[in-house]
Amino acid sequence: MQPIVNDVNIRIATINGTGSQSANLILMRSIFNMGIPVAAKNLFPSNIAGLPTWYTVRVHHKGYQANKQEIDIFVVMNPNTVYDDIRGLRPGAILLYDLDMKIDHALRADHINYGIPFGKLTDAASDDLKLKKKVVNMIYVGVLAELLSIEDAALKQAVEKQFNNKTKVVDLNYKAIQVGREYAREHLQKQDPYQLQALNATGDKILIEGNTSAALGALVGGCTFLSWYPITPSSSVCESLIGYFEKFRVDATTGEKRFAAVQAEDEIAAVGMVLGASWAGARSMTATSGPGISLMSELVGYGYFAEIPAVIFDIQRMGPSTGLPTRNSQGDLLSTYYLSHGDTQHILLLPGSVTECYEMSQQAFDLAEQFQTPVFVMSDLDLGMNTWMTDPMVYPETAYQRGKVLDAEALAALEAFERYADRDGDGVTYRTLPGTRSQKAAYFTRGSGHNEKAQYTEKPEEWKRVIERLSKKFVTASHYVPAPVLTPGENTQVGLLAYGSTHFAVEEALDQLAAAGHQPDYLRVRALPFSPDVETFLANHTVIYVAEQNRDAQMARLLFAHYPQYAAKIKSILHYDGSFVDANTITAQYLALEKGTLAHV
Amino acid sequence: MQPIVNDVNIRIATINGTGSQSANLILMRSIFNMGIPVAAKNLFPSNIAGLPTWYTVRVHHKGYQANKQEIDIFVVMNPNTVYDDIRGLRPGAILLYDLDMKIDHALRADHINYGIPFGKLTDAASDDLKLKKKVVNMIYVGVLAELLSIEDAALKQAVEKQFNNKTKVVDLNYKAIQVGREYAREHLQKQDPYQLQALNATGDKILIEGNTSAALGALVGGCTFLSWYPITPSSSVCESLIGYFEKFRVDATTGEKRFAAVQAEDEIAAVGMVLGASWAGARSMTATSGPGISLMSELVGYGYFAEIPAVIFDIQRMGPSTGLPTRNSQGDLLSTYYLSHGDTQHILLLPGSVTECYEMSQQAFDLAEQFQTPVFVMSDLDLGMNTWMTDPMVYPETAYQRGKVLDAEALAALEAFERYADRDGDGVTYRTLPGTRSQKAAYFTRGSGHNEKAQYTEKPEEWKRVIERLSKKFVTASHYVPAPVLTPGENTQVGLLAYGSTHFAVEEALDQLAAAGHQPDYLRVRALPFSPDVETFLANHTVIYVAEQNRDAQMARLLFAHYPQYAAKIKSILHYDGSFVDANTITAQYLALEKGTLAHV
Amino acid sequence: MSETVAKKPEKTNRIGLSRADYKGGKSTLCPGCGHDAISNHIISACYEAGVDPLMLGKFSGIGCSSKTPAYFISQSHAFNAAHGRMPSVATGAMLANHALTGLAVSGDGDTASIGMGQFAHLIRRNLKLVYIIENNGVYGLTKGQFSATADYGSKLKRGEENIHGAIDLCGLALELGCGFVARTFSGDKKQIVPLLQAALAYEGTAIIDVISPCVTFNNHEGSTRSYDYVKEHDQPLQEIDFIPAQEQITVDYAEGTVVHVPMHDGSHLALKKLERDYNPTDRMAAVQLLQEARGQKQLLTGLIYFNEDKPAYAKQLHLPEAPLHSFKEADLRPSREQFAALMGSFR
Amino acid sequence: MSETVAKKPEKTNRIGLSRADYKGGKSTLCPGCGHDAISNHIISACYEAGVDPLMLGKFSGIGCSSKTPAYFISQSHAFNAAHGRMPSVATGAMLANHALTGLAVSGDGDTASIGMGQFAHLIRRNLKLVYIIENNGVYGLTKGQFSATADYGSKLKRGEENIHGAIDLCGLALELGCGFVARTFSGDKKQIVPLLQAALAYEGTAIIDVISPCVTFNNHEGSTRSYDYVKEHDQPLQEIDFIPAQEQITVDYAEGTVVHVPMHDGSHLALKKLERDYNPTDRMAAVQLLQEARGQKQLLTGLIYFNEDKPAYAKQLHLPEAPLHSFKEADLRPSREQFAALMGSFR
Ligand SMILES: Cc1ncc(C[n+]2csc(CCOP(=O)(O)OP(=O)(O)O)c2C)c(N)n1
Ligand SMILES: Cc1ncc(C[n+]2csc(CCOP(=O)(O)OP(=O)(O)O)c2C)c(N)n1
Ligand code: SF4
Ligand code: SF4
Ligand SMILES: [Mg+2]
Ligand SMILES: [Mg+2]
Repeated sequence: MQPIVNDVNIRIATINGTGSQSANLILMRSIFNMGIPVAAKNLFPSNIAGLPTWYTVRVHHKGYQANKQEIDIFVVMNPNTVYDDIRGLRPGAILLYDLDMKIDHALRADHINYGIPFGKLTDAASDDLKLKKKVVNMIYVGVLAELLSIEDAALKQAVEKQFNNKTKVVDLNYKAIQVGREYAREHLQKQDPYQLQALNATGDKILIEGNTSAALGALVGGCTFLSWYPITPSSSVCESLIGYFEKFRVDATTGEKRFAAVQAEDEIAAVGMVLGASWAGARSMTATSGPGISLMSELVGYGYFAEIPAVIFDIQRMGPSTGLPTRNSQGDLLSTYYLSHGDTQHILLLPGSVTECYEMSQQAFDLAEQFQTPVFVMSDLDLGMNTWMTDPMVYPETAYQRGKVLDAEALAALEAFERYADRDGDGVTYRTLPGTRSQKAAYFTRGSGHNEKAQYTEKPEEWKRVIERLSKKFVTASHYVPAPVLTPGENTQVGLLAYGSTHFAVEEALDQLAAAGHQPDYLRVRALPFSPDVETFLANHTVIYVAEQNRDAQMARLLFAHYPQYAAKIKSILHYDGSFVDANTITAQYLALEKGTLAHV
Repeated sequence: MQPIVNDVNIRIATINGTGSQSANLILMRSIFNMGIPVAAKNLFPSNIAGLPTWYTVRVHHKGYQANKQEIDIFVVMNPNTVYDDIRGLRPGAILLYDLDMKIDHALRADHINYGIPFGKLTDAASDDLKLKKKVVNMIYVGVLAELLSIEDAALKQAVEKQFNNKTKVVDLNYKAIQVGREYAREHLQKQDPYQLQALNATGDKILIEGNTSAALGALVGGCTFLSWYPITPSSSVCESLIGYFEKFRVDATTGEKRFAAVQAEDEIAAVGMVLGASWAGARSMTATSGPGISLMSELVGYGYFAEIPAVIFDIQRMGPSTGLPTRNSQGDLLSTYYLSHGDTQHILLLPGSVTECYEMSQQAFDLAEQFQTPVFVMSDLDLGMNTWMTDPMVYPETAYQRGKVLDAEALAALEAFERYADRDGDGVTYRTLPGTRSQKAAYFTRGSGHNEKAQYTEKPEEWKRVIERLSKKFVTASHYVPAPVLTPGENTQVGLLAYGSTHFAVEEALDQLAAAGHQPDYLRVRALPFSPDVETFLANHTVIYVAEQNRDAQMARLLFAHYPQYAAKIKSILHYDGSFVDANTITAQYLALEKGTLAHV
Repeated sequence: MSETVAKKPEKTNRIGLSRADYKGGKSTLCPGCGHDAISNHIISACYEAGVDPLMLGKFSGIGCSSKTPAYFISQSHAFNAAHGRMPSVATGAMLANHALTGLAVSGDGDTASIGMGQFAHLIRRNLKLVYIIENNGVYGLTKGQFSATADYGSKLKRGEENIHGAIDLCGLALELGCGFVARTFSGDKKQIVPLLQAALAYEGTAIIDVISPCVTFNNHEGSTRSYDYVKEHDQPLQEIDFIPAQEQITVDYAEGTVVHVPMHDGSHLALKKLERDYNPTDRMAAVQLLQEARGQKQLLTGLIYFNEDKPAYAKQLHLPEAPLHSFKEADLRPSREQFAALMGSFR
Repeated sequence: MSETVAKKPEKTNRIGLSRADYKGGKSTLCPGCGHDAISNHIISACYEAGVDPLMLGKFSGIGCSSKTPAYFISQSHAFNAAHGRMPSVATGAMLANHALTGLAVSGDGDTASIGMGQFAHLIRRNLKLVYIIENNGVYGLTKGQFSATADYGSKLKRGEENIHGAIDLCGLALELGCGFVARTFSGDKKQIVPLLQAALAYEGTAIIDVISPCVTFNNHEGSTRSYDYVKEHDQPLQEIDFIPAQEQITVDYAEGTVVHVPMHDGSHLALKKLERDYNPTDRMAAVQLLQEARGQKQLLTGLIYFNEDKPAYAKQLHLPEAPLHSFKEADLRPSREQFAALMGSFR
């Protein structure tokens, strides 16, 4: 049997609320500690306890981090899903199950079946009844460690980290792992090809969730005002940020806090507060998911039209409606781009990694203030709540771009201040903050029709001037938002276009496609309005496949909207069943489209 | 001087709250009574009293009803706008002004100026100080009547109608008109070419506002539940409907009311009530405008996904945000079509006349129940609040299409009831109403992921099945919504496409274009999803001009979304300054596009 | 050949149904969650009151609490609405068919935060509806943030202290003119079941604020919604008996120990006095009671206020008995002649 | 050559501004609208209190009432928000810079209908803000529909009768823990100006419900918000004097005729007793008063409740004096070392 080294996909099926998370993190981190790239996908239910949860640790020497449907090793701890889990497991894979489940009748001959006497082993790991429940999951970590040759030092380090070096807990859990490892060593005969061998591929890399890195971005990006209403999967953006605020923004001597964080009564209030705070000059944000975005619709239109900065994170989950709160999608693109009645269009940033969650979180504040408009960061559950391996975040070296704000001094030099006058010809006007010590500073902010002086007007030409300037401002913004990233292929006829969390599956798919003789150019779009480079890409290819995670080909439709001349060349690759998209899905649809067997959407 | 017969555009400038509305209606109706086609545009401010208002009566033997920018006769009663009004008046036009304004210095030689001593004449019309204020506007009616030769009988009839045959008021006002007429006869020397001559072109036609006819449609269409929150320009839909309810739906003997009308606390509650009532089986509706649509976003997505009928009127006004509440636009198309997060698409009906406001109001209830989904009727301020001449509404002959509802008997014949099972293969499933006397009837309505049995599920394949069926249902609906109306031209290469209130300007523009040698085919789109005929139209023309009243070419973008293969052929004609679109605007842009002098949007 | 085994006849209620006819799906809440207990009490109350499942409408918003209608009385239609929007949905449904019995379950987040406006206006309209708030002081489903009913100074699991005062939903309901206001505890079956029965019989909006501990996120020291805290502080105002219209009052209550509250449908509440003299039909007394309870951090449970003198909303609107969906073209359209006359008026 | 004409020196206030410095744009409301009178009173109060226009933030929603910030104190920044959403906007702004004085104007529709939720939560947070409701019982701007504060049985112009009870915004504010609750009448300058001054000095949310007749849609017979009705029913609770911190109490009040209410900033309210003995610092008395007024259809105006013992929201949040926008990169970013340590924690 040819060993398969550093390429294994391990899934653990448990019940949520049973505390398997620690064990899973230790498993992942111990492999990481061996210098081998890892990534994790947590598939959890929209409830608090008692329902099935699957945690998948993907190990790949090349650093693939996308979801992979085919499981190599399946640890089934949940009696409620065991039959389905076995049914879905590919032939040749390893099944690790609890002997106490008594499922011999369901075992399949085409699996490598390892039965583990979890009950007996936990008895060996601890006498305390309460602790037993907690350590049972460590047993499978030990079994896997033995099967895959995870080093003890790497394990120990992971356990210590997980339990904050609290000796007693560390010892207890490490012991349980060793119990599992010993059992495996003595009773299991390795029949599978999977092996781990220490590598040097994790260097100073870190493991982090996108929501955490987004919060970090907001922290260093100068956010001073947060208003939010809890909603999965966005809550951890806000909760992490509050944690950082409390840690880094409290004056040690006075106790004064250089931030205000408000848990609002709902999303309308959250975004209302953000508008108010931004208007008064604070860098302000909120984070939510689909239902919250819908609720914010009216006020976001206000922000667009009255030209008030706002940073809004949409950690997308599967909609429409309540939908699947713990499943993934890129389904809010169209409705967010056009959010609110009337002619509106918004700046959307499309982070394609946890690093970009961090970077774009900072850029969002700059752009919001530079362009005085709501800016959305369109992350998703996959990026936001899964653990990803990445280079450490870079400490910011640049100053905040605070946009065109006139202070008393600047006003003194002016004859008169006109809030909405396009002095620079770029569509971006000057604002003042309340509290400015100048009699010229004040203006009247309104969502109703206004002229350059912010006075109410119903005059057709004045109205038109304002909304045409808003269009112009949007064009200006297209030169400032993050440009797309091109990965050239060999075949310059075919383009592949993707964005956001789909990126990782595409990266892997490109390797698969190359193996099959397809080498398209790949463009990763990072923002709306589209940078000029996007047009170039469309112009330069005869066919462009757009891969995304929604039913309605939302990115494709936005491309049609802005580049009708190229619309006919664009075909869609779509994934929208709520699972994290994987490379095979993209490769298969790509190939089918090339062959002409897939109807073009 | 060549007389111009039955083609005159009369504008009256007044201050709102000064009661000029009666006079203006009498003027219009008296012309109508002479058998001459008329239409009116009311340009009023977003406030209650004291600001400028312009009322324009358009008379045209061909029955043109679109806005026309060029004024032939301008009656200026508002001293606050008189200078601007004079400045904007085209050379050769008639200015009718109040001598008491003392504006001799501002009069232009290139106008025909008729000064009227309104003060003196009202003194003659009535001694009562209070009444004087009321009749002053009748004076100009009289002056115009004389200038244009409006028949006394027609006038008398209009006055009687306006004041409900109340003899005293009728006499007072009629007298004031006669005072005006006599003054004109004695003091004004007709120097202009405008004349009215009795025609036979109004037959049994009626004068009606689109909101009134929409309410009528809802009445005969079987609406039994209305919930609303006041907002201009939609309020009169609801207020008229309530009037009709009270008139036609109260049981004379028991006093029982066969309707429920609730003034909700806001638009979210309004649409929530509509969903609840529809779910319980009542034909339910709400009416609102842009800001309300935005607020309804979350619950509309609920209705889409849980498949609950709802009829929602959007009487569009100029947005974004509060925008211009009393100005026109077709600016909510994109945001309404994609309303709510996640993959959503809604049925939009696009009435192109007051008659269609009536018809589509009925169809909306049928479609909402047939397809169990929110249906939007996208009217606008021009259609909704202006007075239009049209054929009388036709008494409905067809039965309500109540869609797939299973009663106890039907359930008895079934083994089991599955709320979301696609039994007929058309994407449309069966529902039951609460209160159905069958133990099989109940199901659990939710906005979260569900399977055919309406049970919660997070399974990828079950989720996918549901949202793909929703797509299928949408395709089915495309065959049931009102098909587009084709007006063939001579030039079958060029297509012109429009919808909604833009229709009238297009109709007139077609005559102008024909005169200039252009005879495109004209397609009036009446609904989304697009009927198959729309595709045929796009396929069969080498260039298609899409005329609409918004900045962002919203209809064009929707065409791109659904017909990317033809996107490159589509060019936009846009009007978005808040004024009602006129034929000249369309003709000018069309010609410029044909010449290639207008940048393609 | 086949033998019929004589089964012990199941106990049935007034309308011939057994308790099993009121059961729902399997709960997916955390074991020990107060909400599950309430679901059981709802089953008991509906069974005992002889509520017809086919004529019951269940309404809820979003939250752990709002999931519970899936766990009781599966034979009834349910509308699990969007977060905070249940009151409007229930209003529409209950007007469209006011022969239905309406039973609504919400959470403190669903009602006091995002749902505040609709809650207030529901009460103002006096829609006939039993409105249960399963109040745990936190957002359970989003993992334990403070809700607007959390007490000032109470603590979250990880130590965070609440800097805001609690919104008292009973006080609010009272202020907004609600005629049926009760507070109870998920663990007090004897109190909650008769309260629910009375609420089901009440002709208007009946608000029941049920303290319902969240074992996962708000059951620790420092919480004022933990089982321990609630048990320690719970002071029932009365012992409550609900006597349905069909039944005679059989118990003999000693003079002066009981407040009798007759209801419009002939049923009847007997409130046996406990520590204090309390008359729940005196609005001012109710206001005072709540004010006092807040001041002294007491948890007073029982029927706080009762008054049935306002007509329910459907009555106010003069709705016919039949559901609105039952009317046909002929009932809803003006006649041909009326229509023609109407057209004439536009000429 | 040029002669300086000696102008009579204009009267100025504490900070050296004349009343003209507080003027606004020309009103576009209907002549006689109560709202215009209130704008004038706001000007008077701000002038007399010596509010610095450059440090004033004006907030409003949508409605005729909400337009009025355009008609007073043009030198101040204003945020005319969306319908019903002003409280959240004001919250954000006033936390971002709590050195500002916040003055909010809303309508009864804007507050009691669509804005109900935000209104309640604003009060709960005790944001320092003067919140004026220009209450006319109708939606003026949309042409006269009933609002949620319209009285039961009152009539619209064309005869329609209100079937709902009024929401009492003072009662609600009180219930929600508001420490400054007043009701007054747009026509009563002597009452409203000192109330506004006190509200401006108050450390928290100050609610002033001002009955403000709509001459166009709600000034007829059958309305309970018409000038005639209000003048007839208005019963002032007290005669109010506001004595700023800078001034001495000069008037000698006879023993027992005056309730003195000291404020945190050293200013002071002297409430001269009229018909009844009323102590506005007694919460229960306030509740009772409102309850009684409602029962007897009285319109009691004056300071209904005062209590300054809760810290304002910005204090609760430990915000620094300087506005949040004034902090720079160095104030807001962790140090390079802290950041590196943080990165280490992710390994
Ligand atoms: C519009 C919207 N915002 C936020 C959420 C997320 N969310 C789900 S449940 C919930 C709070 C539930 O709290 P509560 O009503 O007290 O119910 P509990 O879980 O405590 O029973 C929130 C905020 C949502 N579903 N919809
Ligand atoms: C979301 C939204 N819904 C409805 C409206 C229409 N609208 C404008 S003002 C108003 C009511 C105003 O009433 P109130 O607050 O009492 O102010 P008033 O005009 O009486 O002073 C309404 C419903 C709106 N602007 N926005
Ligand atoms: S999280 Fe709390 S409220 Fe939710 S089910 Fe668990 S115990 Fe109940
Ligand atoms: S309509 Fe009423 S509230 Fe509005 S400005 Fe006129 S009088 Fe005032
Ligand atoms: Mg809760
Ligand atoms: Mg009002």
